[in-house]
Amino acid sequence: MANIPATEYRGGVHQRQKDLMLDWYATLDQAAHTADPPTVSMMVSGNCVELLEGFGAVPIYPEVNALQLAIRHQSLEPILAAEDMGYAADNCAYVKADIGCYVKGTTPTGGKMPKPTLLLCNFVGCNTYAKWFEHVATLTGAPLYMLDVPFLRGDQPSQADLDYVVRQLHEVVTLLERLTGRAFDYARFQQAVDWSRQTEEIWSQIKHLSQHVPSPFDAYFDAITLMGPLYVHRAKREGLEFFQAALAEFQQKVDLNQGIYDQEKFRLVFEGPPPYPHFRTFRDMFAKWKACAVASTYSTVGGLWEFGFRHDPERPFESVAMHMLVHNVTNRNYLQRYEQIHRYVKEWKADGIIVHFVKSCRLFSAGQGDMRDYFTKQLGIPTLYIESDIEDPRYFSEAQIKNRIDAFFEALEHSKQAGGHVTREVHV
Amino acid sequence: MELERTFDNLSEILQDLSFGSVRRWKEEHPGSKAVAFFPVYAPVEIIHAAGMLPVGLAGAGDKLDIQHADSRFGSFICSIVKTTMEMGMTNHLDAFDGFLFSSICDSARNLCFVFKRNFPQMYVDFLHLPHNSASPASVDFLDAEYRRIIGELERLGGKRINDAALRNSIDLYNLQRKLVRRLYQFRADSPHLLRAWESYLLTRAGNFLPVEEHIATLEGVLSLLKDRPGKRRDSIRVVVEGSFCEQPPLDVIRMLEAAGCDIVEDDFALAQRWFHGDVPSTGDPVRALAESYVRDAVYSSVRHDFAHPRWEGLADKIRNTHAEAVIMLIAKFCEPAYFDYVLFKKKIEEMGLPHLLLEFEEKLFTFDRLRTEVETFVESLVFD
Amino acid sequence: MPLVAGIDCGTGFTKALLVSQDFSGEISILGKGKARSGINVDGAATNALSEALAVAGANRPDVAYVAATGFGRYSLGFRDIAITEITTAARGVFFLHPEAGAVLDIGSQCTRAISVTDKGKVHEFKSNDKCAAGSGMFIARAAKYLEVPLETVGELSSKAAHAQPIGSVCAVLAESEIINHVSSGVLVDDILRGIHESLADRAGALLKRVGMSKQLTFIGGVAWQSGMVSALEQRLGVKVYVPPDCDFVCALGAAVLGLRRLASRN
Amino acid sequence: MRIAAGVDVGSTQTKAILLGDDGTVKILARALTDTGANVRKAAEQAFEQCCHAARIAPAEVGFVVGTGYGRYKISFGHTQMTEISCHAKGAHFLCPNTRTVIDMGGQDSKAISVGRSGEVLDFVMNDKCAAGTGRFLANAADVMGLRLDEIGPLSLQAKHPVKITTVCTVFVESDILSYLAQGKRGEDILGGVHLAIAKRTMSLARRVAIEPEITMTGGVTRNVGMVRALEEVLGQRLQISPDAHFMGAVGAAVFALEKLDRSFESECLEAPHAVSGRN
Ligand SMILES: Nc1ncnc2c1ncn2[C@@H]1O[C@H](COP(=O)(O)OP(=O)(O)O)[C@@H](O)[C@H]1O
Ligand SMILES: Nc1ncnc2c1ncn2[C@@H]1O[C@H](COP(=O)(O)OP(=O)(O)O)[C@@H](O)[C@H]1O
Ligand code: SF4
Ligand code: SF4
Ligand code: SF4
Repeated sequence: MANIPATEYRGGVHQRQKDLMLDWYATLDQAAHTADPPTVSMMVSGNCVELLEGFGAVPIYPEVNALQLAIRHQSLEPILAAEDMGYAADNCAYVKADIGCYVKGTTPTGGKMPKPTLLLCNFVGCNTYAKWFEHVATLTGAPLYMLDVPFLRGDQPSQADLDYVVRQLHEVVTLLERLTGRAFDYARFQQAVDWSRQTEEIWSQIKHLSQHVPSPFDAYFDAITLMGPLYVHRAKREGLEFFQAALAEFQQKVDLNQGIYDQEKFRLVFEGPPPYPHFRTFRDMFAKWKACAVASTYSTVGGLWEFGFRHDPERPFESVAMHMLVHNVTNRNYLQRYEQIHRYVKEWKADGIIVHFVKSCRLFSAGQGDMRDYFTKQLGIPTLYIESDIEDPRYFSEAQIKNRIDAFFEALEHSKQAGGHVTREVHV
Repeated sequence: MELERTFDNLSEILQDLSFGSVRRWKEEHPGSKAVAFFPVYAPVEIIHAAGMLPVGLAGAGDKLDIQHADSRFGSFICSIVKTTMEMGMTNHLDAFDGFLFSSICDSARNLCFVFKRNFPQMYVDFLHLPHNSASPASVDFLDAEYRRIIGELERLGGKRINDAALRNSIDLYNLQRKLVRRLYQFRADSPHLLRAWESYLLTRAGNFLPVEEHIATLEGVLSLLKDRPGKRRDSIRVVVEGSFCEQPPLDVIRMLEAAGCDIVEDDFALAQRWFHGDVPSTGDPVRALAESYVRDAVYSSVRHDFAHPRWEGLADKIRNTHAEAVIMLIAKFCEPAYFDYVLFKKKIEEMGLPHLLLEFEEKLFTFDRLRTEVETFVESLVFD
Repeated sequence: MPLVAGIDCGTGFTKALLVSQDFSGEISILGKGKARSGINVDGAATNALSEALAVAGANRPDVAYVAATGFGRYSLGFRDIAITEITTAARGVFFLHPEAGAVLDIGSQCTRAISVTDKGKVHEFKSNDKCAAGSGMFIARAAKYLEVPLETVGELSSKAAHAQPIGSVCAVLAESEIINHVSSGVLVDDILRGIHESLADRAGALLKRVGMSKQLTFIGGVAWQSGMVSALEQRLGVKVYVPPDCDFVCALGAAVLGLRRLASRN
Repeated sequence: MRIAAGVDVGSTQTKAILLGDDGTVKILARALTDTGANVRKAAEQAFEQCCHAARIAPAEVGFVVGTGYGRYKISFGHTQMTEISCHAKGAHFLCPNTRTVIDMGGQDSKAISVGRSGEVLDFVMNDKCAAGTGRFLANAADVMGLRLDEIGPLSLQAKHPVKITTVCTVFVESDILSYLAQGKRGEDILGGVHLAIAKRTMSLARRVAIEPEITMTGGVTRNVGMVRALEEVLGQRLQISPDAHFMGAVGAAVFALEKLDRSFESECLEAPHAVSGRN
């Protein structure tokens, strides 16, 4: 096994994150044995974990399981098991890994996975979610609710969109009351929404710290470490406390002018999910050039808070609905994503963009060529496009990816030496 | 003879990437607009009622090389997305004033917004079709969504769309769908008299002919078919499933038949058979359309209704047509179809039927591989 | 006694095989011949057939029926029937070995897994047609790069002690990976073993999808390679049976089916 | 005279260039050898051949830059650069007005947008699949029973180029065979093959801003059929230096010379074996 790269941040945050996640896994294991607490399986994207608090229910995130498998180099076996069932080589490997686990009855931690009280498919952007949940429902026989969230066509949702989602949220409440035999605790829900509001505020502050030069953490690779608590614990006191401590830690680094390298050489914005099966290797390719991610779209899958959105305890249902509709990267349209990245480049002072095309995920990757075209040709921002996969270890060709990354930095280095940013004529 | 001429004619129009028929229609209807839509579940009635020509675009087939589009859509993306983009980038879509996409899959959806950026002169819109058929809120939402589209089309066309026009359009498309259903019934009863590639052309024509003309064509063909001479062949009865969006090359359909399959059901050019029954043309027409989509739409891999699963829909098809086998004919990289394959397969196996999975691309010039597989499949069913 | 020829027009080689059936129904194989395929299908088939005729001591007019199979079956001008190589593979194997169960056929460009019914019909089949990685050509090229004769590949791989896994999914890119291994000092045996193991895994995935039985009949040119056979046995935990003339199985299947068609014609 | 060398260890062929600078910079020697299985040896061989041809001792070479996919294997090199930087540099050195480089080698093709001082502004490479590369052409030649240097000229005689479905290096064989079986003419098949690759290459190249002058580099420049097909699809002339095949090595040598000037040590110097095929 490779050693931990010196660049990977190993502060107190890391240990606390680990503890929180282990807690969560322990609760799930307990639920598997005693059917208590109730569990709700849903997608990370624009998740409504606040609502579950109203039932004391715990979320299961199939994506988090899938990514754990990949990071632990355990994803290939379940993927193959799923392919044996007939899933195609080109289907999203997240789904295949998860389904493979159901079939084989394994989890990444070795614990037991409960049969969910409810499969709540929060259809936020990704069409594959709908398939995924239908398939798990047929496999496990667990009840399924398809919470349809209209995709953002314009910049803001319409009143009809909002009403539609709110009505469905109420349907989910009724359904969960029936399934859990518990009454919905509105006050607790409202409290959860308020915890979320506070956590989000802190999270947003953390994300702004990476505007500092040098950035105190890597907003792609390190941000992923923080995503678990953000999705599982955001609506709880523990979550808030975790992020408060993280903020203090990073703030201290900013005060000391400490970056993740002895000297930060390049600042990047990352688009697309990471190659989890080769996470370390991939990170090292950037570390070699002392390149730091200062922002990433992937870290806004669950919610996009750095531009101001907060949950609102005064309008809990509406704000949960708004979060699902607008304030997460997956339900926003492609052009909004361009804008988001562009803002990152400007406000977070980046030298270039890394577009990581992930074969599994059309939600992210269908059209990334156009994105590249927009940034390189229209805006003249150096943009590197590389391909691999989020879950399937077979699609990572180390030598090729490294070659591209090296060439990209050779060019960036050259133009930095020549004075400032890469300048090029702008073509429209 | 007359039939053959019709088929030749249709296949010519189908392959005309400069959309002469659309241009001609626009010349005959000065000031009118043509609006293209991505092939599945578009509210054609609304476009028609706006006095516009709705045209279903199902890629460019094998007639256009992809030379620009894959700089926008990279690997692992289906071909229809790329050829549609290519048509746009090579000015093949100039005859169109608008392009309507809907929430069928991630690739098609992202294509919508890439279109918006690349072709700002065109009205490009995205229709969110509800995926939660179980909730009563869905009809209200879709009702509002259709009204939003109506507003946009009114702006584009510069005139209001009234209920009477909408009802008239609904009647016309009801008739069209009824004729297509009759055509399919005829083929299921007498596959030797109507080949699948012929019925495919006829159905697909509904994508680009004005509906009135399509109705006339269908009526003409149906009246001629009865007296067509033909001899039953030794073939197996198959249902073909999976090509609801990207369309297989005509030659692939021909090849399936030549290898000894009678295609008695398929989902080619599904567009013409969106609803099981008629859309009511009494009452509020927008609401009627919304209700029909939520409650009465024909299944496909891009529509989610867990209470009425797609695999049961396939099972019904198999039973109704007494099919002996299923061919899953799926476009390369079509993620929705490939996901469904697993559940379809399970159902087909439960029913004790053999099936064959085939993958196609719009651009396929040699068929040796596919042919070997189909022939083996047929041989395994007919040789003793 | 009329002769029936089964001719397998493969991408690499054309194989011809002559059979006849006596009055008790007993089928006997009288001769076989092989020729490089090349551009002219009829020419190659004629060469292969002449060789088979010479072995059988018969003449061209004695051949009453020609069943063609393989990639070039439709290009064979003098055929009476064309049957796919999947159907004929199943029949050929069934003829030799009725308990066959599952068949694995690895040729130059294609790997196929076939499950056979108890009557010798194809039950299910799967082929790897997306990508050429995992076919015989891949091994042939690897052998070329490693500078070892194809004939010795099987033996070398059988001797290997530490298989070197191959990661690339593409046959062509796998070559550079192989070259990399060579230059970092990995033994040729170990690389070949790695290739065989990765092929065996791919084949295993296909076999699983058609339903694998305890017994596996392995045919096609790659079945010559003992290392591949042992890799399959090891990785898949099955007993692998390689028919003596593993490259003539499709021709045999075609001939056997040809006999039937001839009988039904008369 | 200061002497520097560039060694381009390609997937198919290894190229070496010796540059001398005595006020004016000129190419002293070139060498070309098949890469084969022993990458290190090929690199040494090419380098020694160069020294031999220029009648100098290897020790007289002040700086060696390695490039190409096997660059980490070069034991005698001082540093490595990616072939993308090197092709841009080389093209700029030999054809100073180059704004776009199209490189077609044995296993990959790339397009590079080049700035006025030879810096890389943007680049794309084909990914994963070796489809549509020099290897593809070599395979096509094999299947048709022709020599590599025959297929280009023959393809120029095509009247009705066939359509090629696949650009998979391996599967193209069955496509070709099936056309041969249909009785298509050799030149039409080759015409189709060249056209298919040209289109594929151009659709790759369009991802960078293609601006004149366009310089083509890599081994495939030797294939006149491919050059013509590319020009046809592109609708523009390609500039091809007599040293086009050596362009990566030329660029590496130019870098080497610059490093010699500045006695500049890259911070990213990497030991051989830093990258293995294993993860
Ligand atoms: N003498 C041999 N020893 C080992 N392997 C062989 C030998 N001859 C052929 N092969 C392998 O078999 C493959 C060809 O298989 P074959 O079944 O003849 O293919 P096809 O029928 O498609 O032409 C070659 O690519 C090679 O890998
Ligand atoms: N004499 C020639 N005629 C035509 N093509 C050639 C000739 N020599 C080399 N090539 C082509 O050049 C390719 C090798 O190019 P090269 O740039 O050396 O690749 P790499 O750097 O990957 O080794 C070969 O695959 C072949 O297609
Ligand atoms: S397609 Fe992408 S967003 Fe959707 S489930 Fe797969 S990885 Fe997640
Ligand atoms: S063919 Fe499939 S993947 Fe492609 S646009 Fe249609 S539904 Fe989407
Ligand atoms: S990956 Fe390699 S073997 Fe596979 S299709 Fe591409 S070129 Fe062919």
